[in-house]
Parts: sequence; structure tokens; C-alpha cells
Amino acid sequence: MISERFKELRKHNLTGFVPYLVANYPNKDIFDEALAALSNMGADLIEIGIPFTDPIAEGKTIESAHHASLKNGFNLTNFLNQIKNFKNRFDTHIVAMGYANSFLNPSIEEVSQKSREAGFDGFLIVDMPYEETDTFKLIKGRDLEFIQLVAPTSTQENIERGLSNNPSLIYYITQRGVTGANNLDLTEVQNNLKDLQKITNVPIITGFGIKSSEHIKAFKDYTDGIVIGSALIECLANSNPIKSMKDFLAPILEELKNE
Amino acid sequence: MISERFKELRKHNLTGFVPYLVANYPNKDIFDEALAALSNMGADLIEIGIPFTDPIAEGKTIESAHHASLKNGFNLTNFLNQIKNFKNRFDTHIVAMGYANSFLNPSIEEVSQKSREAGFDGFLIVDMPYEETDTFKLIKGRDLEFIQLVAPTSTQENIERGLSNNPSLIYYITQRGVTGANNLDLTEVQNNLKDLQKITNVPIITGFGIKSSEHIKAFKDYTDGIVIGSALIECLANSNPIKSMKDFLAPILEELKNE
Amino acid sequence: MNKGYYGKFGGIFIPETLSFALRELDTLYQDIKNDTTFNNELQDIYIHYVGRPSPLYFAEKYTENIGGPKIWFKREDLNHTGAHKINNTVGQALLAKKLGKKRIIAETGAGQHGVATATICAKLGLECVIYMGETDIQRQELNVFKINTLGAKVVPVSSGTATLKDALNESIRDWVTNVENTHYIIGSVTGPHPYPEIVRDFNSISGKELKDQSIERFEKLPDMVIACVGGGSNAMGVFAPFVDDLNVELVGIEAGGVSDSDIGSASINDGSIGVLHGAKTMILQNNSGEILETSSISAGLDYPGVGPEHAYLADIDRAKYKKVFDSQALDAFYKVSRLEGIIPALETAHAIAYLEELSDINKDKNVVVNMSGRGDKDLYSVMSL
Amino acid sequence: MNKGYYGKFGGIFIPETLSFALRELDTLYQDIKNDTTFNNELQDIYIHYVGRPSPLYFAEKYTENIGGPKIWFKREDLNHTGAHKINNTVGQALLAKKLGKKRIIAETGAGQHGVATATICAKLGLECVIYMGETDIQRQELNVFKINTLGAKVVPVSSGTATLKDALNESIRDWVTNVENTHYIIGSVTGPHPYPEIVRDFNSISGKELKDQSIERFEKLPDMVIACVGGGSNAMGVFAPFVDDLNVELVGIEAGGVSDSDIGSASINDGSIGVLHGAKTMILQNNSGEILETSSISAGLDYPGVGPEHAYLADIDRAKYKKVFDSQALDAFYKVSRLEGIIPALETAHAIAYLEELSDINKDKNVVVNMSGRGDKDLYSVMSL
Ligand SMILES: Cc1ncc(COP(=O)(O)O)c(C=O)c1O
Ligand SMILES: Cc1ncc(COP(=O)(O)O)c(C=O)c1O
Repeated sequence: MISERFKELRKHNLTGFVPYLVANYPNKDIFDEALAALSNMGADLIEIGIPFTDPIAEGKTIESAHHASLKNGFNLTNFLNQIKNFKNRFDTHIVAMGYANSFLNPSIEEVSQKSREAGFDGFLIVDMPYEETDTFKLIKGRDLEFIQLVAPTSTQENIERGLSNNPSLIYYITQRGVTGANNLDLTEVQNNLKDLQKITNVPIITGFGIKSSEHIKAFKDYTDGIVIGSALIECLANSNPIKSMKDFLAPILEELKNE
Repeated sequence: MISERFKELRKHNLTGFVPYLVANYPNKDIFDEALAALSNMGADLIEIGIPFTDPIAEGKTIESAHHASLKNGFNLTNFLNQIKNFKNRFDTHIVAMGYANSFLNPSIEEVSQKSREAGFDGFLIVDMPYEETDTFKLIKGRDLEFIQLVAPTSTQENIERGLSNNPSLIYYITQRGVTGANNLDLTEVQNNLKDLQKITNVPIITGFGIKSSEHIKAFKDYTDGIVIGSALIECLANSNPIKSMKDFLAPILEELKNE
Repeated sequence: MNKGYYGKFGGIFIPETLSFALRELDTLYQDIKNDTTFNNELQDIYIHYVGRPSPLYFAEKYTENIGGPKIWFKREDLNHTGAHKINNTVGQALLAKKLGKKRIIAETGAGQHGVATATICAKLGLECVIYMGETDIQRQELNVFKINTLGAKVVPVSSGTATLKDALNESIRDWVTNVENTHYIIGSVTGPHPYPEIVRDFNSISGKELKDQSIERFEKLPDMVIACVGGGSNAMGVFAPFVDDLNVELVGIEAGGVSDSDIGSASINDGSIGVLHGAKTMILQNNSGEILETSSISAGLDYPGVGPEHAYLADIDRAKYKKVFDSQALDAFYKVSRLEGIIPALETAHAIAYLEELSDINKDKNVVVNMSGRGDKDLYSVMSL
Repeated sequence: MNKGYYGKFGGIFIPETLSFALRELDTLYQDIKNDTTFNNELQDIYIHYVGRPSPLYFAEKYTENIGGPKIWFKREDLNHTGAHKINNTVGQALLAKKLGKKRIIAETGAGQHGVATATICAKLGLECVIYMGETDIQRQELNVFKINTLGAKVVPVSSGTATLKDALNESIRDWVTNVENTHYIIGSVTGPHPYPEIVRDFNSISGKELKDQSIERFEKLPDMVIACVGGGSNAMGVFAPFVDDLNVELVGIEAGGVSDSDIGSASINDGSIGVLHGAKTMILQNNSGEILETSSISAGLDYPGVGPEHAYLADIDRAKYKKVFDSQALDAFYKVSRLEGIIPALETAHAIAYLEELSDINKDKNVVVNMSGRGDKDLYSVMSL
């Protein structure tokens, strides 16, 4: 279980590595290769973006990746088979990250059921508010975990109501803005993470705009995992995507492991 | 005097010939030549259009002639000198026909005075209504006669009020419409002319759209003079204007004289 | 004084063929103007079709910006079809029906009067023909399309300068020809009597409303009323009910064109007395009485004459007439858009521009600008400046 | 039932960053909506700036032509800026001021909501940024110029289909980034709670007026109220005050696009339940939940979703929703122009087109069409058809 994995990391004072990919971006083969490579690099959890026509929380990079994947004919049923194959080879934790509308067709029950069968461990639905408790219950009823988002603008009340749904993990959003934004205020993030840990014991991963070992250094003591999203997707757009990704990640991983 | 001339014609059961020219159209020389030619052809009265930018009662032909003359630099003061020369050679009666604004600059008194000095016998101001009695008095005070318009739409009351200004001549407009229009209803014109003669002894000339010996034949017994305007102006636009005019007028004059 | 005169201005300077029609119109109008049925019909259209009364709006930010008197806008821009022009066409079209005339003609320059005429003709089921200069047709293609969409016919006029003045000439020619079944809806307080009176009266609905609204909003009459003057119909409309209130200053704004060294369209400021389109009035003419080619950034003010009653009000010093140049009008166009969220017609922008002169006036004075029309029609021409 | 739901539709499906802003807005709105000072301020703007109340007009010739019930138009086309959109932007801009937010963002498709937003921001002195798809910018250059003239900034959106939907996405992205100093004025009864409620309430001024005017003009409530439905704000505005009057038939008209064999924009007629732009509602999507590219002759109806309250009213059968195709709307556009002298917006023309179905209704019934906007904005596109 995802939650166990991160509790484990916390126990050992380690910071998890949480890369983000967009399903079948830049294409099926490279995606599969990237997924395998990240597993081999020791990813603690991989977030897989389910492409959507209108991904309102994404910056340009990830939005384009969504659209590119849709244009290549992305189809969830086929994709779940791909995931099955991956899971046959790896036991890396994976979550489907996306937008409500992708999870409601034909119904949240059916999508949860099939995703679980394919090997997904959980969901992160960007625009699913804590009020939708029934939805979270249904997800958990299919043996999936879910991740709760917390933003710098979240009120304590909100956070607590979100926690009452029993998420397995908190995803702390480092900044106001979309994915890949460039407004990191390192101290503010540190302080907010400290405050968050006062409220809850649920493990916290941290993301949005993290792309350098400096960032890792600044945050790793305050969080249980670091999400690398846009920066990684940018690597995959290069001519030698896998190598580019590995090169980019090398110093980051080093910093992560560097106690 | 114009009125005497037409009373004379009426006494002898004759119908006067009243050609219309636009001052200095198509140019100064041809105009002068046409004026002389018409005098030599026995015109009883020549109407000379004073070109105006906005001649609202004129059809396309005469309007264009007005504009052409203005474009050639028509100027009233110079033109009056031309008229003086003409009147030194001919004693044909001439009236200035035009629009109020051309007669009011700098004042009706001054324009009347100078026109009289140059040899004009009278005015026909198309848009000067009978109410402007003072204006008519001023004109007459400078020893000029004036012509009163009567239209098919004129009421008896209007006509009578117009006559109370003591015009020297009535110009009966044959049709609703602008000069050169093509809607002649011969019988209506005849009837209206008959009715008009019941109201007044003032001589009547008839114009608007008259261009053939048929027209002359139809009207000559009902009127003291026939105005030929647009049709004549069209001749002057031809390459051999004076000859064209003469050719056009030949059968008309013949019909006029043919008792 | 002769009928239809305002001091030495006015009159009925038209070809005799039209005489009976003008007298017929005058008689009917004098009869009907106090007729309850007619006025009820007219009111019904004003209220439910045109959208009257038009509001009196306090321009808070403009007032602050000028730092002088309180500035108010009388919102004729909110009328159906976007300007004061409809006040007149509605009234005249009803008159035409009473006259038994089923065909309407009108001239138009910028197209506003043409649209307003075509609009009421559509509503009342009258045939409608609009004369428009070819030059104007080209630069106002949107309004031409509107007129056509409303089911009316646009007849291009190519003579003279192929603009408003010539469209007017051509309308008169049509009227002379079809006078018995046709009513000519003149678009401003110009032309022969009784037009200046009729057009003023129908437009004065805005002035009457303003009088009531002033009392209601600031408990006295305005200290100053400002309006742009082309032919002068919107101005006469707001001025008329205040002419006898001598402590209300009346200011008409004429279009000065590019600069003082060019010919604009300021007939009272720069013109002299003459006769144009049926009336004796102030006109722009040369020494020989030829009408000048005028210019203005705003098509609706670009006319070489002005209503005779304005010439009279200027002559007796009851109203003053000022000139505003193209660039000042354009500045005001942007300024009022940005400060108040109201994009004015370029004509109206001339009146607004005059506010810049008023910063010395006491803060408790109330100045009303007649917002004669909205700027939608002008956007393309401003865009392409 | 959860907050912000209408039956199974509605909700607050937004990224957590925006959560506090929506709750803050909701709290403020619930507090302020019955506040006298706020409502007086709003009324003042409605009356003196927007030009409310808008008239209820009896369409005599259209009534004759259809030969069925009496047909009335609620004249939102006479509002300042030419459509119902201003009813909402005015209210929300005042809310933003109360929230202490000095920056406003909005999305726009045809540009109407952008113009209405830029307008009130100019008046109230708020910074204003309008997101607009690049495709729309090209086909609506006049409205882009208007927005700029009003002092607001237009930001082109090139992603996705570069139209309204994408402008909405981009607005949300801006809001996520600047949420603390920025209020997002959504332009229809769409989006997350409390927007559908707020936008409905501000638009319902027209329905409330209509209720009073009906009693005044024909002494009972209308038998049927018809409105076009894009997001559905003008329709919710006139429907809302009648929802409990079960004998008033409510008919929403969706845009069917070219024909039944193409994708139009009729989300209730042709769509299925899903989540778009913050709400669970009827949307046009394929089997995988991807949002479809819609089409309609009228830019303002060309949107793949619909306000959740409409989805609900359809679901419980309180209102019915019909489809009108492009060509029918175009016929109605010309017909109402020619019969009544009112050139409608193409959106509105959809609602009018539905009148053709009503000739069998009894002559003493009263049918009201919400004339949501005027056609000026559409002339160029109709001209180039
Ligand atoms: C908005 C507006 N204001 C003013 C005018 C000028 O006309 P008038 O001087 O008759 O009011 C026009 C004419 O088209 C106009 O459209
Ligand atoms: C005139 C008009 N009517 C209707 C609409 C559709 O919007 P809604 O469905 O929110 O009323 C628009 C949108 O631009 C519009 O401009």
C-alpha cells in the first residue's frame, strides 16, 4: 500500500521519489520505457496523468502532453492493459492522476474496479473536492487509495474536512499556479509543510515546479516525497528522451539520497 | 419686358420658344456661341441656369452641367460681364434661373442690381417660395421681372398667393419630378394648363421633360411658351455641340411655328 | 414674421412641386401634435420599443477627473438602434401613416438615420428607401447591411461629393417625383418648415425627461446642457424645454475638423447665412454661395448646414456654439470609454470633449452632456485611424 | 444533498488552490445578497447605467404572422452593451469590490461577456484581463477593439481549439495563480458553486421585471417563457422567478448546429452527465469523457456544457429543452428584423425560431421570448455567410 510505503520512508527519515508521467506521452513505447526506467531508478510512487481535453490545473508543458497523447489516440481500456503488463513486471506503486470527468465515464465504480484490476494503487483526482465523500468511499470500496491535495491557500478547516475522508497521502502544492510554474518561495513552503505536519500524521508529498537539486535540498527535510512533473515531461520531448530523463534525474536522485 | 413679349405672342396666338442653358456649359466659348445661335433662331426668352453645387430640382443631365460649369471655375461677376457683351449684340430676353443661395450672396439687392446692369431681364429662383414677398419686391425694385413656378401639385390657394406677388410669367411644371424626367401625361398637362388660364391672365410657359415635336404639338395651343432644357443640354455634350443643338431644334421650331 | 421662421432663419425654400406636401404635413402636424390618441401611440412606442425614458447617469469618475462641476450623461445611447435619431423617425413614421403615405424615403450619411428609419418602417410595415452617398456606402458597409436586413432598400448616390449632402439632394428629387404617396423623413432639425419644428418636437422627449430627472436627482435644473450639433436634432431636443429657463446655459458643440486652418463642419462658428436644403440658415459656403466640402472625423456632424433654430439661438445669444477638433473628440472617445465604460459615438465625443474646458466651474454645479449615441458604429473607423 | 447541487448536478469540482476563494465568495454572497446597501448600489447601476428595467414589447406583426398566441419580447437587447450579460458582470464586479479584489479576469467567446466585464471594470476602476481564444480573436476583432478601448487587456489563448472552452481553462489557470487579489467573473450559470447561483440571481432581475410587467400588461403570468441556452444565464434569469409557478411553461432553446448529423452545442439534448469547468452537468463528450468540439452559427451558444440548474430542470421535467438548427436561427434573424425592426443576436434568434412551432397555441395565450441581445455583434458574420 502507498500509505505503508511512505510511513516506512518517514520512519527511516527518507524522502520518497515521485515522478509524474502523462499516459503514453510522448508515445506508447517511450512511455513504457520511461515507466520501467523510473521503476528501476527506485521510484517510490509514480503518478500517471490520465490525459484530458481540458486539464485546468496544468501549465503549458503538461497540458500539451495531455493533448498530444489524446491526439495519438489514447484510450483508457487499452491503457489499463498496458498497466497490467507493467505491473506483471514491477511492483512499483502507481496512481492515476487526472480530472473528474475521466473517472466518471461510464461511472466511478467501473473505472475504479478496472483500474484496480489493472494494478493501479490509487487515484489523485485534481478537481474532486473533499465534499464528494461518496466518491472517495466508492474508490476505497474498490480497494484503491486516494491522495488529498492541499494548497497554500487551503484553510485549516478545509484540510481537516479533507482528512476526514481518510486519504492515504497528502500532496502539498508548493505554489499558487499551475504545474510547472516558477514562483517557488522556499521558506513559505517549508513553513507550510511544518504547519501541515502539526495537523496530521498522514504522509506528505510535495510538488509543483520542483526541478533542481536546490529545491530538493530545501524541501526534503520537510516532506515524505518529492514530485517531479513538468521538468520530467520536458525531458521526454527531447530527441533522446530516456537518456535525457536519466541525465536530468541523476543529480536530483543523488540529492534525495544524500542524507 | 418679358411680360410684354409674351402678351404680344398671346395676342397673335403664337407660342414662344424658351431654351434653357447652363451658364458656361459645356465651356465659356460654346456657351457664348449657343446663346448667340439661340437668339438668332428667334428665342423669345432664354433661361440661363446659374450653376449651384446642390441643384435639388434638376435631373442628372442638368445637375452634371451645373457641376461641370463650377468645376470649370464659374464665377458670377465674370459671367455678368459676359452677359453684358451678349446684350450689347442681342436684345433677346434672358432670365437667370437658379437656386436661392446663388442669389443671396452677398445679398439679393446686390445680385439683383448687378444682374440688371449686366442686362438680365428677370429671375426664376426655383426654391424661392411665394411667402418671400420681400424678396420679390426687392427684385422688382431693381427693375427685374420674376417668374412664378406652378406645379401639378400646386393648390389653387398657393397659385393665388403666388400671383399676388405679381409675377411677369408663370412657369408651369409639366410633371412631378426633376428636370428631364420622362413621365409626361399629355392630357393632364393640357387640362391643368386650361385650368390655370381660368385663374389668371399672366402668360404661361411650360417646361420639364419636353423634347419632341409631339410634345410641342400637344401643348402649344395651351401655353404661351415652351421650355426646352435637358434635351438641349444633352446636345451640348456632343462632339459638335452647336450643330447638334441646331439639328435637334429644327423640327421643334418648325412645329412651334406651324400654326 | 413668416411662418416657419426663427428670427431671420428658417423658411420653406423648396421647389413648388413640394409645396403642397409641406403645407399638408404642417396642417396635419399642428392638428395632431396635441391629439391624445396620437400621443398615446407615440408614447407606447417610446416606452416599449425605443426603451424610453433614457436614464440620467451621474459620471462619477469623469467628475473626479475634471475636478469641476458634477457631470451627468443623458443616455440616448441606450435607445433602440443606439442614438437619439429614433425619437424622430418613430414620430414621423406615425405621422406618415396618418397622412396615408405608405412609402418612406430618407437620406443618411453615417447610416444612423437610415437604420432608425428602416427600423420603424419595418415595425409599421411601410416601404422604405434610403439614399446614401456611394462614398458613405463604402465606409459604412455595416449600416448598409443593417438597413437591408431590416428590409429597406439603399439607393447609392454618386453625384457631387457622393456623401450626405448629395444623398439629401437625391432624396428631395425622389420626393419631388413621388410626393403624393411618399413621406420624406428628414433626419435632423434642418430642411424647410415644418421639419425643423417637427424634428425638434419629437426629439424634445429627451429634454423633457431631463427636466424631470434633474429635479428628481439633484433638485434643480441643470446649470449647463451640452450637446453636439450636426444638423442639430439631438441638441434641439435637449435644449428646447430649457430655452425659457434663462439660467440654464445651453452649449452646442460643432465639429471643427482637423484644425482651424482646414474646413471642418462648424456652420455657426465658421459659416455665413444662406439657403441650403430648404431653409435659410448658417452654412459653409464660398463667396459665390457654392456649398463647401466639409470634413469631420464623425460622419454624423459632417454637414455644411445647421438647423435654423440653432442659427437663431446663436444670433440672439441664448445658446453658445463652440468648436471641437477631431483630435480632441478622439481623446474624449477614449477617455469616457476608460473612465465610465461607455463607448460614445464620435459625434457625442465632441460634446464630451468640451468638458475639459469646465474645470473652473464650481463643484456644486450640474452639467449635463447629451450622450446622443453609442460608438459601435464608429469602431471600425477608429480602429483604422 | 451537498452544497451547490441541483439534484444530481452542480458541485464544486475545482483544484484545491481555488477552494478558499469559492468558499469566501459563497460566504460573502450569502451575507450580502439581502444587504440593503449592496442592493441599492446594484439597483442604482441597473437603473442609471444599464438602463433597466428593460421593456416588455408586444410583437404585433410577429403575432399576426405566426397566427397563434400573443408574442412578447423581453428587451434585454436594449441594455448597455447590448445583451443580458451586463446584469451579471455588474453584480459580480460589485461583489469583487466587497471582497477587496482589485483585479478582474473573465473568459469570452464572442466577446460579449468580455465587453460587459471590461465595461463595468472601467466604471468601477478595476484592472481587467480578458482571456479569449485566438480563433475567436480573429473572428471577433470588433469586440477585441472594444475591450481594449475600455482599457482592458485581451490575452490570446492558443491551446486546444483556441475558442471559448480554452479561454475558460486559461482563466481558471490565471485564477489559480492570482487567486488572492483576483476575482474571476464567470459569464454564465456554469462553473463551480456558488457561480451558478450568483449568476442566476443577478440575471433574474429580468425575470422579476417580467413577472411584474406581465401582470401590468396582460393581467396574468405568461403562459410560456422561451430563452436560448448556451451556458444558460439569460434563460435562468427569466426562468428563475417562474420555477414555482407550475402553469408557466419554460422552454430553453439549445443550438443544434448545422444538422442532426453533426455535433452542435445542445448539451442537454445530445449530451450526457459529466464534469466540466467545475460543475457536474450535461456535457458533450465522447465515450472516454473527452470534451467534444462543438459548433453553432452563434458563438455565444457554442459551448459543450450547460449550467447545472438547467440540467436539473430538464431532469425533473420542469423545463423543456429544444434544439434549433443554424438555418432556422438565421431565418428567424431576418424575419424578426423585417417584421419588427429589431435585429437580434444570433443566440436570441434561436429562441425566436422556436415560435414557428407555436401556431397551434390559443390566441389568448401569452408567450414571452427573452430577447437576450442585439445583433450588432453578428452583422459581419451574417454578412459573410
Ligand atoms: C450619435 C449621433 N449624434 C449626433 C448626430 C448629429 O445629428 P444631430 O446634430 O441632428 O443631432 C448624429 C448623426 O448621425 C449621431 O448619429
Ligand atoms: C445575446 C446572447 N444571448 C445568449 C447568450 C448565451 O449565454 P447564456 O446561455 O449564458 O445566456 C450570449 C452569450 O454570449 C449572448 O451574447
